[in-house]
Amino acid sequence: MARVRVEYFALLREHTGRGAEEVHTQAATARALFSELDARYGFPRLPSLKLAINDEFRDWDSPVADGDTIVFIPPVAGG
Amino acid sequence: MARVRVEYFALLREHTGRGAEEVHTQAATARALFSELDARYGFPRLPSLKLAINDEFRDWDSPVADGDTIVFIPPVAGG
Amino acid sequence: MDAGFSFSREALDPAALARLLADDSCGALVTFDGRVRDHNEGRRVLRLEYEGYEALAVKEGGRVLDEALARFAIVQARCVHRLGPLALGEVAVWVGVSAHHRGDAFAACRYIIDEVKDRVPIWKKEFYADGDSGWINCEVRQA
Amino acid sequence: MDAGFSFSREALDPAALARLLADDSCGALVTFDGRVRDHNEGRRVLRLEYEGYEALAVKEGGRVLDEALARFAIVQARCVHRLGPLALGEVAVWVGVSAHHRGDAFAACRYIIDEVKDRVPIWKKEFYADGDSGWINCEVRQA
Repeated sequence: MARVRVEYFALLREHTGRGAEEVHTQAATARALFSELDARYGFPRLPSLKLAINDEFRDWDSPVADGDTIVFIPPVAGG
Repeated sequence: MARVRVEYFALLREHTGRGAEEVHTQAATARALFSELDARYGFPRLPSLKLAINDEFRDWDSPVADGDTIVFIPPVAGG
Repeated sequence: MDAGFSFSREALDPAALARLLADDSCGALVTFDGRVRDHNEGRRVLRLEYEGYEALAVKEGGRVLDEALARFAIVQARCVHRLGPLALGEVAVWVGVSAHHRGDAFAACRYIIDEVKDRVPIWKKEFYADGDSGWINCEVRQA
Repeated sequence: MDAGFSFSREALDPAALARLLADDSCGALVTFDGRVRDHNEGRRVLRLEYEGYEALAVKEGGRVLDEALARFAIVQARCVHRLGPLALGEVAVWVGVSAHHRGDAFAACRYIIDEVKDRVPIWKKEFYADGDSGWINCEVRQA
């Protein structure tokens, strides 16, 4: 069981109604964590979604460890 | 015999010591006029030289007419 | 003002930013201002909001600038992006590049804005005249 | 300030020039500043002077801007060139282009400065640290 911080931005923040939360999870990977949270929130479909762990881009098979900060990154639109 | 105004810029202005002069010429073309003036001033050699008559670019075989303003245009270097 | 990539919650001052890049060795300064447009894909835009994942965005924006400095013969490069609510015509993003020669300045400025738009975690929500709003690039297109 | 191509004998104000191009329909503004460098081909430059054949330069500069407006999807374009004596670091030429999208703004700005440097009758005399001076591009190269 890991305790992680999940941060939400843009339409995921609006959809969940929160900017961040602490999550207790059995998920071994970021992908599994996303599925857990998707089951709870019913996230909107997105053209693509990237992932960051501890403020670095990571792939979806990365392990999730106690104390990690996880961010799901919707398609960006700077400029 | 045509009476024309010749204007000098940049190093031709410095070489001739004047910004403009009135010239009485028998020259039928701009090329012939340049030769006449070159014989008088010994213009410095330039990598290229363009010509304007009455504030438009013209080729060297253009006729020279009474009242024209003639400019010999050394290589440019704006910017 | 820090070098590299930064965020601002206040109006940008392109002239002041450009002065930070001035250097007597540099013949060329190319700048790009991205401004809030009054329309997008046929809809009238009234205002918009930017949101950033700041910790990662500053890192990734800094990497973009480092890449530009490595790829092109430039002297300095800087990018500032607004966050929060913006009105029409405001500068949302500013990029400035100084170089000895203009070719590299143009190429690097273009590279930076293209990569920032593509990679840096910043999101834009547009508010339309019809009352609707939407997060740009986040709609799933119907086939 | 007139639209199109113009000369100035006083210091340019890039911020004021850029404001003239602002337009709520335009997402992109690309500007180029050409500045007086402290060196050229290995020689230390102290100052320089620009001279223009103004009547023809304004026409030819205007043609360059018209070509840019015809070739690229841009909204406004402007170019101002200094005349007379300039100090190190001063802006000698400024080009600004506004457009709906950045690709055309970059391409048009580059086109304008390239063509202005190539075609518009303006001459530059550099004064060097060793006391020498010279009109740029007017030396006949020894083979």
